Amino acid sequence: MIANAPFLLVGLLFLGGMIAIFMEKNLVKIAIAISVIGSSVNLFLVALGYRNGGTVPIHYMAGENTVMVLPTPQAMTLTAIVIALATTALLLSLIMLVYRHYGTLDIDEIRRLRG
Amino acid sequence: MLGTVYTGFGYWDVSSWIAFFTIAAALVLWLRAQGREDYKEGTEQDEIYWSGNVVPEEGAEITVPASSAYWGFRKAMAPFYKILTGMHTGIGTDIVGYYVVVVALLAVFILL
Amino acid sequence: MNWNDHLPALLLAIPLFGAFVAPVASPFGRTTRNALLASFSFLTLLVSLFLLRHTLTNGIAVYVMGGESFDLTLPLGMKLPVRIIMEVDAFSAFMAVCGSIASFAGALFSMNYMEKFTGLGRFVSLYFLLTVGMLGMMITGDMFNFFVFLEISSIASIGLIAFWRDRPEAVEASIKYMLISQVSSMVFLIAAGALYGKYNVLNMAAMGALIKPGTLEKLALVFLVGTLAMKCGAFPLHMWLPDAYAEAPSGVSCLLVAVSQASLYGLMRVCFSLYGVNLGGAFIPWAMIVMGLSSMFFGVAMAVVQHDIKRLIGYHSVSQVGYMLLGLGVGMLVLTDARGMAEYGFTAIKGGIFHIFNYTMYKALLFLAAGAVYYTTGKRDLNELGGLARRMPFTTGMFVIAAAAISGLPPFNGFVSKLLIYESAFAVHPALTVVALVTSVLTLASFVKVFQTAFLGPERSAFATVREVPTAMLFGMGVLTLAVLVATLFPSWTLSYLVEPAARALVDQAGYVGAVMGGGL
Amino acid sequence: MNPLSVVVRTVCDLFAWFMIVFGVNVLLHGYVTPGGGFQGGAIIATFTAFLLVAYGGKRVAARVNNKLFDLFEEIGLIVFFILAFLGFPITFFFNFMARPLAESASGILPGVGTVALMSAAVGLEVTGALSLIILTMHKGIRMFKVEPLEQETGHER
Repeated sequence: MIANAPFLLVGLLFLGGMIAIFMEKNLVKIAIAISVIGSSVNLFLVALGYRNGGTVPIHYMAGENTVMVLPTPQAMTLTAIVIALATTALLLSLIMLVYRHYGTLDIDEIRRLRG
Repeated sequence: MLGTVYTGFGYWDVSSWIAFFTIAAALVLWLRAQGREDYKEGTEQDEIYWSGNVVPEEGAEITVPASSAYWGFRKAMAPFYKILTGMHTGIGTDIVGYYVVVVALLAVFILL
Repeated sequence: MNWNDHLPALLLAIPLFGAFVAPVASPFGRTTRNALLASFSFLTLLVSLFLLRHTLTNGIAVYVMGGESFDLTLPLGMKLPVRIIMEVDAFSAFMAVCGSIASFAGALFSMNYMEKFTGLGRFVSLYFLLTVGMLGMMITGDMFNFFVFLEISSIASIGLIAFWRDRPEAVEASIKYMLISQVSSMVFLIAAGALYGKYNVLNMAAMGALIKPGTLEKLALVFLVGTLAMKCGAFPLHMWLPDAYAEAPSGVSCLLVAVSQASLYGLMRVCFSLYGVNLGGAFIPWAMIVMGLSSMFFGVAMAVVQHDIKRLIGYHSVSQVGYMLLGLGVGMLVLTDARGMAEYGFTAIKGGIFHIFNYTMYKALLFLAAGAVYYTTGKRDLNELGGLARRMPFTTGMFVIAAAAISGLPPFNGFVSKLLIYESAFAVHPALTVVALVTSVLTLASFVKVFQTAFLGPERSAFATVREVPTAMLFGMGVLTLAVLVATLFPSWTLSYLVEPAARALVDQAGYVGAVMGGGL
Repeated sequence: MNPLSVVVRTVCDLFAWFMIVFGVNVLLHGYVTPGGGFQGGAIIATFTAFLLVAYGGKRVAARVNNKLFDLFEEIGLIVFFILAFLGFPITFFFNFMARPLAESASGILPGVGTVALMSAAVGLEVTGALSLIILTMHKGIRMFKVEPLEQETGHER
């Protein structure tokens, strides 16, 4: 049961981020919510690769212990983090541009394109 | 090269259609070239007929704008379009909301 | 070494190198930058054509990134593949050809179209990155690598949609697309991670060999299908699409059309090659068909009432994607039924795949023609346009060809693919065909409106100085017109040499798996 | 952004350089430790953010040349691509410098090959790109002095 605790946390974080996207009106808060969702997915990937009693998956650092955690999910997580950094920077820049054009961060008022 | 496409129920042959269009176009052009015998140049037949009204000076600027095209269709379908354009609110969270709802519905139905 | 074996890597390496050198080359002036844009996209097109020829003669091409040999998929006697593997079958190569034609045409068009704006080094860089993301999605055989390319393409397209920073609408469209694409790509990553956790493998072919029907697989399938259907613009998930297509620069809209087709390719790859017979009943095919029908009808219904020319064409994208979803969904419905497959399922898949080619060509051409109108007149609102046919004869001619093709007027290529889809959908239920026919009529109606208001009518005094667009832009449109005309005049040649191998590769799950796993399933 | 107090600036003077050293350390040992190009580059780019916070935007903008970071980015990207391309007679991204562990006398280094060089290239790229992002976003804030957006010439508004 305790081994499933990370997945429970993943679910909670994901739901929290999702709820925040719909409840919040401020674009910066929505950006934070998206980052929270990204972090929950990263946690999910890392938790997937854990083996009970495993060590770092680097050959010369693992020492005598031959049980290592899976390296592939960690590589995936690193890639996902890099992508998340790029998207967060882009999202914040876009938010700055939106603020300069529209003078507001309320997502309900940024709706010139409709219909 | 201009081959026939068999669909399993019928077939589609592009060369016969092109032949048909060529013949039809030639026929139409020939008919048009015949002209009308009762046409006299310089009489009232040359004048523009504008639904019996006086032809305006700035005729070139008066056209039906695109937003008035298919007015009758839009009028007849007004309740439908009210719902459909109402869906496209243009709010960012609504767009995400449709995605989440659709994925949730698919997930519920596939597990049933 | 034989360069033919390295074509999958070259297909990604060439535009990637273009993206990397573009900021270096752009201070050397306009000519250098334009030459870079045109030459690298042309090289990409050539490589994709060679790749298509290679796959048609030699079967599925496998490429192991960084392996000791390009086809060493299972090193050291392992049971599962370890490295990132590119897997190119006839369907992938077909899609890559479609995408690189659109990329080449958009590049030619953008050379003149974008010259008045600043920051063009970054523009070229992002344009090539978008091409890399699109081509990578089309040829990769790895689940996580697919996610990476999906993200590369969405980041690059977000940057390009907001390229006109001084237009508030462009920034707004970009931020809306960003919100939904971030949420959905995270959902995609969860699905990929869950499948990895269960089967311990990320390669799509290996996963296809191992996969068993179960609850987790069904949930993962729904997540993958939802994300990819969003990216290609199926009905209730399409709201970002007209905004983004309308506000992007026209050369970019032309490429975005191809990028949405890459997502459709991913959807088909997941459903046919990854799950295949394990789809678990008729639910997903029917969901695909219903999504297709609703996108078709509601997309075109929204398009009829638009009066912004690019937004109207953007709504038509939604409706055209519906045809492909319908055709491929009908094919998916009879995937396990050999008799139905032979009778109408294979025809439906052929129609869907042929429609992908046709749609990419004529929709890209329509966007370029709309961009040409915007370039010369500075207006996109149809209420203010009129009488352009005398001023811009070539643009008008190409627009007419594209509009006739998209409306499915015989003898154009749009009619052929629509005919294949109509007849096979009729075998499932006549109502499907009725909706598709009504959609076709409404499509024609809306393009008659565009043609009549923008191009016909007396010349306006406001457009007295309007001239035909520069030659490079005409060439960009001409490439696509040529593709439309080839598919129109030689439909049986196109069907038997391009479409049918692609369709056969799509339904052949065992072949896709065997190319990586070494024959023995 | 206004400069902070003298305490912060002194601490910045003292410790900022260690961040670069630490970043380079993480970057160069990427092939044997859980670090690598991106992490090292991110640490080095923190230096730019640190300067920006401590000394204020005006002074940093006067001293720092964006072209330098552009150059970093370009060199990193092109070196990375060339290293990947050099593996081409075998495969794209093939590690052509690597030797089997048994052949080498000393430890792990020969087994690494291009991975260490690629990680250095990525580190250079990330340093340049992240610093540029930070500087550009700072330039875009203009919280108190609102300048009009630069107008593009191509389309009328």
